[in-house]
Amino acid sequence: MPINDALLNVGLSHYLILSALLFTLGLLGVLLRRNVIVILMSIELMLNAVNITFVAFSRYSPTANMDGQAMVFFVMTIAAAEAAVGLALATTIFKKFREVNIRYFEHLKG
Amino acid sequence: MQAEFLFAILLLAPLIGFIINGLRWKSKNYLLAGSIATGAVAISFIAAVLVVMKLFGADAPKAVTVEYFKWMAVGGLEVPVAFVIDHISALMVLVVTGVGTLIHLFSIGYMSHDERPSKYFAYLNFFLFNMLLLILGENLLLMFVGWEGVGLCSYLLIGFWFSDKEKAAAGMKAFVTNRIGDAGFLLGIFTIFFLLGTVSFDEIISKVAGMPVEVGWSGPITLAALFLFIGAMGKSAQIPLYVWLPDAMAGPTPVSALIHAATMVTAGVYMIVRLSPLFILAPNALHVVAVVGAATAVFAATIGITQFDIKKVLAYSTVSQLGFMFLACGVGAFGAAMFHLVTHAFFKALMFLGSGSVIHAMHEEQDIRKMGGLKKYLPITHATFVVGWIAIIGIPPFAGFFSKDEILWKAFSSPLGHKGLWAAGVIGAACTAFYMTRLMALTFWGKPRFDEHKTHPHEAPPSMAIPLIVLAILSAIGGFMGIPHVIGEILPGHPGNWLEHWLAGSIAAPAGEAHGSAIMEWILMGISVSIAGLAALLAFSFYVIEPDRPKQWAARLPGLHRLLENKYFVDEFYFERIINPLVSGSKALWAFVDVNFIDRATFVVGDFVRGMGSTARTLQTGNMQQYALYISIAIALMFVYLLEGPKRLAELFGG
Amino acid sequence: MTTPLVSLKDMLVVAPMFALLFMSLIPVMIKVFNGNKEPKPFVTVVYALLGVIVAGGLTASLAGMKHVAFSESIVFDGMAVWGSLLVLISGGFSLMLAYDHVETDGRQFSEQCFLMLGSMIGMLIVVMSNDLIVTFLGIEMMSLCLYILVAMSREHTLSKEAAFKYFVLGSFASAVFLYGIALLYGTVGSTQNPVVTAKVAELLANHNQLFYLGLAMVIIGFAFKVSIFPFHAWTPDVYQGASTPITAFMATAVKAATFIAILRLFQHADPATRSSFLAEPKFLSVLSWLAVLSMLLGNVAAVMQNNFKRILAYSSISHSGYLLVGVITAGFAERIESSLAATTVVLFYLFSYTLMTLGAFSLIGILEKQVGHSLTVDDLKGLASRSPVLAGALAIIMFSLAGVPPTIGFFAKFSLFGAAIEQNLYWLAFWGVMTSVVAVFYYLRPVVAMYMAEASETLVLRPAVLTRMTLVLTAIATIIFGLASSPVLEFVSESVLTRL
Amino acid sequence: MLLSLIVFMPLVSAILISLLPKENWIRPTALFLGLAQFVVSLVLFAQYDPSTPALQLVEFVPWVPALGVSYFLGIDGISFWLVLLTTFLLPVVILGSWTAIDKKPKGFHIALFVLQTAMLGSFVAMDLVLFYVFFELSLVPMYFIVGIWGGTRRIYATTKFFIYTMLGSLLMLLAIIYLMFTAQEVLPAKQMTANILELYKLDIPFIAGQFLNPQTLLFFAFSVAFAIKVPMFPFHTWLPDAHVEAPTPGSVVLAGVMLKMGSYGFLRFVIPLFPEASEHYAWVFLFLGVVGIIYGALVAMVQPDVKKLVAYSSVSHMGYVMMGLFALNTYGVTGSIYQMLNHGISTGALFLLVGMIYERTHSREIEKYGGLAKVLPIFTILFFIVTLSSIAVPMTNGFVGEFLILLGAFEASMFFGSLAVIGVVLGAVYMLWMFKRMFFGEEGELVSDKKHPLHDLSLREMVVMAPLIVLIFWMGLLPNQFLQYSKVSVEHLVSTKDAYQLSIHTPQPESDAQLAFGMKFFKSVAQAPEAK
Repeated sequence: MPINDALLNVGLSHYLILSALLFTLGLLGVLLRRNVIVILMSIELMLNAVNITFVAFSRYSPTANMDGQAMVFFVMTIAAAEAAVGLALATTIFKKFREVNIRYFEHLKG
Repeated sequence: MQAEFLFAILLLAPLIGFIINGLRWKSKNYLLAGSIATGAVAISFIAAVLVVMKLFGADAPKAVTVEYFKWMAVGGLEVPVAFVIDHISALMVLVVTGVGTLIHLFSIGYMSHDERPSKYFAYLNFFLFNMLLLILGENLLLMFVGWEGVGLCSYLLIGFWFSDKEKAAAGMKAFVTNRIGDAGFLLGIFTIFFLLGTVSFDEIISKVAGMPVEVGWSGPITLAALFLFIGAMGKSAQIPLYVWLPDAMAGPTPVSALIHAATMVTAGVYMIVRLSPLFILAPNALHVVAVVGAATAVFAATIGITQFDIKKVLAYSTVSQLGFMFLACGVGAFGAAMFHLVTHAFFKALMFLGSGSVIHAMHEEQDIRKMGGLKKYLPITHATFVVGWIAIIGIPPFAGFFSKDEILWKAFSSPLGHKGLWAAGVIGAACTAFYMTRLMALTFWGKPRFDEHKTHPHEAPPSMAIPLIVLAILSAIGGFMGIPHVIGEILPGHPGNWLEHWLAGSIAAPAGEAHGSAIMEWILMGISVSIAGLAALLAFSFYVIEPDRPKQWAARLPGLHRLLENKYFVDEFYFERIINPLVSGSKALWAFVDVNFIDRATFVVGDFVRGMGSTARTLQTGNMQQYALYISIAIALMFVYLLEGPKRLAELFGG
Repeated sequence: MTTPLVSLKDMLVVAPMFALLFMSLIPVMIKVFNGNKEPKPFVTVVYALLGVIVAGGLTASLAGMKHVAFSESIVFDGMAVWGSLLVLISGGFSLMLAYDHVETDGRQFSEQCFLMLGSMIGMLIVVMSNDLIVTFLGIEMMSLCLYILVAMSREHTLSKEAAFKYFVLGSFASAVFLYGIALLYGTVGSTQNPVVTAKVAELLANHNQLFYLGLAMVIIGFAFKVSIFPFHAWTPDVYQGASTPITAFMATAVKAATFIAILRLFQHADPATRSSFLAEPKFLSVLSWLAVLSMLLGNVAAVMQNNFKRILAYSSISHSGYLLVGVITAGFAERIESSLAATTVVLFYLFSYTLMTLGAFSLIGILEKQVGHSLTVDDLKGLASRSPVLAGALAIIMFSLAGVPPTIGFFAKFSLFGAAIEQNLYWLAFWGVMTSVVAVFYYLRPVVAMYMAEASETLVLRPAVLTRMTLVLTAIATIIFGLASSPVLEFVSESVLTRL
Repeated sequence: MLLSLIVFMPLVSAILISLLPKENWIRPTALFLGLAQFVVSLVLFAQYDPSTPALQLVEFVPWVPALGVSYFLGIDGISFWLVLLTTFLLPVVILGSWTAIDKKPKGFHIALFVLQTAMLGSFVAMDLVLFYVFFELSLVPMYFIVGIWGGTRRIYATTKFFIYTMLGSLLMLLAIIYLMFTAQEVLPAKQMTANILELYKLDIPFIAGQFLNPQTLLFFAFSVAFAIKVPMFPFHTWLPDAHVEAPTPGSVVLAGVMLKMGSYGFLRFVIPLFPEASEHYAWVFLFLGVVGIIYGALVAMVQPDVKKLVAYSSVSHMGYVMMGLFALNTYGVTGSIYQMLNHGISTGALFLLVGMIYERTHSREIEKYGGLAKVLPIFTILFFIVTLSSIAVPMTNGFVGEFLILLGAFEASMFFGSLAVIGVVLGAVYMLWMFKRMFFGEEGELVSDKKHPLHDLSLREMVVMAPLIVLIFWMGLLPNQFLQYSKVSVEHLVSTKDAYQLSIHTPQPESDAQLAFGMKFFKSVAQAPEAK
């Protein structure tokens, strides 16, 4: 496949690569960022990367399978719930510790 | 009377005596205890006589056997509790119960001041019971029971005054050394059992009857014979296991007389005679027996020359005399061995009892340097001792002469004999004459070297005197049961060798022609008697006429003297080279194998697990992002492995 | 499509969840209508337990039925019954522990019960789900409730940290799990378990890489929830930080529910052929490594621990390893009978693990005397003389965890290793045995402390009646179901057969 | 039902004891219950038929049918005496620990009775899993006995004991499972089974000279488990620690019965199940047996602690047992069984005696004693008799066992047999040396302590020792009375070990109906394949 062909004919693999990149980005965010809020956002990014995959698979499925698109709604709901719980927890620990740096929370270990 | 009944009496009388005295072990009534014990043995003696009577007569059986019950029956091994009195054991049983009775009687007086006479007599009776088991047992196993039993009693009696650490140690030494022999005995039993499928003497003898004589060293019979001889070495105090016997003198003197002179220590000889048809098939083994016997005879006799403890002298003398007996066995003269066994039982028991009398009189003094001139204080003891002395140095016509001379002659003339063996025997006899005379001289003759104002030696009471006298008579005339043919021919009535005749059917004789003629026998007899006589005279001149000479000689030959005085340093050698290394080696073994190796290994495993645990804990940093990293790494590795396979994964890690 | 979208039978199948939901709402409602005044904890716990009992009763009464509901997204079979019962048993006992516990009997007890029941609903969904996306929903429902529950421990700052860690890592794992589902969806065309398993053979044969990755990520998602190495790292921290009843709940119910879901993924689609993805040696070796490392790490790390809850956390990791051995056996087995036998064993093992773990945590609950108290093994010193019954019960449970006969722990391990050996998975069995020996060491430490050490002065026993009852009951059950393991095994095996 | 009664009577007794309200009732009740279970076990003499090698007094109830595990009890000549030894020692131990156990007597007696059930169960269990259950269960009470009532290093010792034994037995567990599945594949019934009589029928593939073949691996898996229990060199190091730390009654039971579970395991399971491997690797065990005998004796010799000395003597004695077993002939095996009993009695007695003196002086250091013979004459006599038994002097029980073992070992291998004889000498050395240092010579610092004068044995202590002393002589003088009970079984085992089978002895028609039912059921299982 010539290079410009790959660039111009956007297909399933492009979406998959995009979602993989986004997922990795989110993953790295969780691994590397120190701020708890950013970590929460990174998780959201990972979930949304998955959404792209679902939609892409659904769109390019030979049988026009719509399940994937429905699943995105499930995922979005869960993501919202998670965000709510996550932010609540973040607030709580901020109240308790006055700290948003994740490296601060290393009391439990060993 | 029924044989079963007589045997039961014979065996159970001492056992019952043991039980009665054992149960009243706290009693200090020595008279009662002694009477019970002596009575028991006397009953035993009478029963023995009654049984032995059955062997006399024209159509008398060759042996009286009784069987009571099966002791053990496992697989092919059937061990009945069966006893036999045949021509060999008859001799032995009479000697043991007869001499035993006398020694028991003697003990009553000897132990009159002891704290625990009941215990003493109980042990003594128990010893006799075990000795009878050993003698009468119809199979090797039963003999072994008695064999170990007498060892046990010996242990108990040697360590009778256990508060003294030395004496307790002597007992232990005796038991352990005997155990080494017993281990050999056990191996002998095993070999015989797997070779012949039986342990019964009767069957063993009938089964080996047709077997050819073994050549070489590795034949099963040779092996069995050698194993059994190890047992005999232990029990009968032969090189290299003789060391316990001199120490065994720690026990009460009558014990030394009974166990360590007359009876138990001769068990090894008895066992070999008993199995003579087997031994005769293993000439190589017999050579070993002869050489060990001759060597022991000379070796112990030389040590005897320098000892100062009256009992130690007698002990080394016993070792040496036992050597003579083994020499006899080794040249195939089993009858001579038995003969010497019997006569030795008489005169050595006599001398031990005599020494007991001396010690008793001297208030437990045993050092002959502190005696001398006891003749006037202890006339009976002295007289009887003289009889024993003459007997042991082999002056005709006392018992020792006949038996010792027969051994020497057989050593020379038997097909298994050798001139060297004869020469060793003569040297041994000379040494015997020398140290015995020395003993006599230092103890009874010359001037008293003790403080006559402080010590008042007194003659023994009748209960001690009677045994002495009886034994003296026996020592004097005992030899007539085996008058050599050459002498018998010139005597009026031509008495034959009764003992040889009596034993003829029961013991084996070496195949082949005896070499040597009657004239030769006369000559050799003359040589040995005169050498012994000369040695005795020499000793007499050394210790009575010129008491300073021994010291001069000792100064002239300091090395030899030291060597002899220290008993060739054998005990030291054993202690330094065997016992000490064993103990320290065991400690090292314990420290190394158990503590430092096995347990260490366990700890290493434990520490390894702990180390892993600590490592695992350090993974748990508490840093959440690190946890997420673990997950991510795992994902990555799994991806590589699943998509690329293990090789790629290995490459990632540089493999 | 003549069948209605939702039948009455479908509703019957999910009735236990509704029972739980209904009962969970009552205490909260009372609180709301009472002017935000906390109802009496006793009332709350009675309502909650009632819900659990009704749900359990409903489930039990439906036992033996096999039904696929809600457009094949929910399946009700023997495994679901067992899973539900396990969840409800551990939930019920955890509620009892929570009622007694110092950290949870405060003003938010009604909310706590609500969340616990909600979490149990999520678990029931996980147990019954026939569709990976439904499983995901169930897991999320269960987890979200748990995050809050962990954080709810009163005045306990460590619990907040634990909750946040748990939340972030949990969400992270969920994302991975979801990504896996998406890839499976893309390669298989469906997320329904039976469809996925039916296509496994074909996709494996094609070496469909996306499928490989998807499957791997789904496995990781599950592995995180049951704390398989190396996805286990949250476990000790969260177990320590959470209040003890919640820890007990997490250790037992979550594990039971998730393992049922894993079993569904590993099952054979076609009884005639060996169609599980474990036919692919790469998956077999990956999972075997995970199992062995979990057993090893869990047991080894516990040796050096002194905090009793952390010990139990590591023990939980190792038990997950053992369970994974069973699961591998179930997936690896060639014949469907063997596979079902291994499934039975896993369920039996879960049952035994639930009993033992509940018992162990109850004792911690009794001994924790104030908020934030972290119990160490040394704190148990002298318990035997103070309270022989409690000490005896804990000793039985510890021996059972160590696998000493005739307790249920022994029979569970016995049948588990048996199943593995039958499939010639000798190395798994061997490592199982070897690590069990290590485990003996730390399981004995509490026993040593209770019976053999000098008594400590500070031992305070709270009169927590329900917790004590739980401890004694589980200890007795440990022995009785050990001796009578045969009926239990038969029972399980019969109900598992309904899957066919 | 007799066997079940014997096995579970102690367990019921344990429950009864746990219900006793007053502490001073415990010991008499326990003694009574202990005597009662001994008396019940004596009924075996009436019911047991020594003329057949078949399994007798069989009870069979399926337990976990899915796995082929059953509650299957039976007794034959191999286990007969071990059962009686176990029941016999319990009352002795209870009476012996009357004053030694001064804290928590209730818990102690409960542990003792539970242990009793476990030990009896493992001797009569004819189902491998059932056996394993009892075998492992026995660890728990002993773990507590050492751990609670032991000495200062008790926790180290008891943990070591537990983990060592557990390690071995878990490997055996794997082997058991493997055997059960092999039975399923190979045997005609096509059923998993742990029934030992069925498993005897297995012909497990064996390749000489190769390690990785089923029979060899199984053989070693079983052997390690039992060798640790025995304990055979080099797995013995838990034993001295456990013994030294254990309280007297614990030591007695440990040495007296628990070690026998290992040697019994070899005899019941290892040799008949893996005959080729047993024969092929017999030299390993003969070798380790010899090493154990000599090593145990040497190390015992230099122990400063009398209890440790006795413990190492156990290693030595059990070395004999192992040699006898792997001589694989009638003499050796018979001797081993006899030696197991002897060791139970004499070592048990030694531990009791050491305990008695320890109660008086609170020291076990040999060097601190000396001259005891004068102060404690009765104690000395008893100690001496037991010493004699331990060093196998004829007319005591020890001799018969040791003699037969050595005879058997000599037949199996002249080399190892001859080496083992060294043990006879060393045995005398360490025991008599200890005896000399403790009882003879001048009075040691503990003995001459005027502030704490030593009292000779009390009536209770004499009553404790009396049955042991009687047995020492009885077994030494009339061994045939004992041997006849195991004779037929041993001969059957040795002569048919390559294709060992045990049948079931048909009980008398008047015997209990339930038993008959169990028999019928079992026979239908056992004989079905033969009919086809």
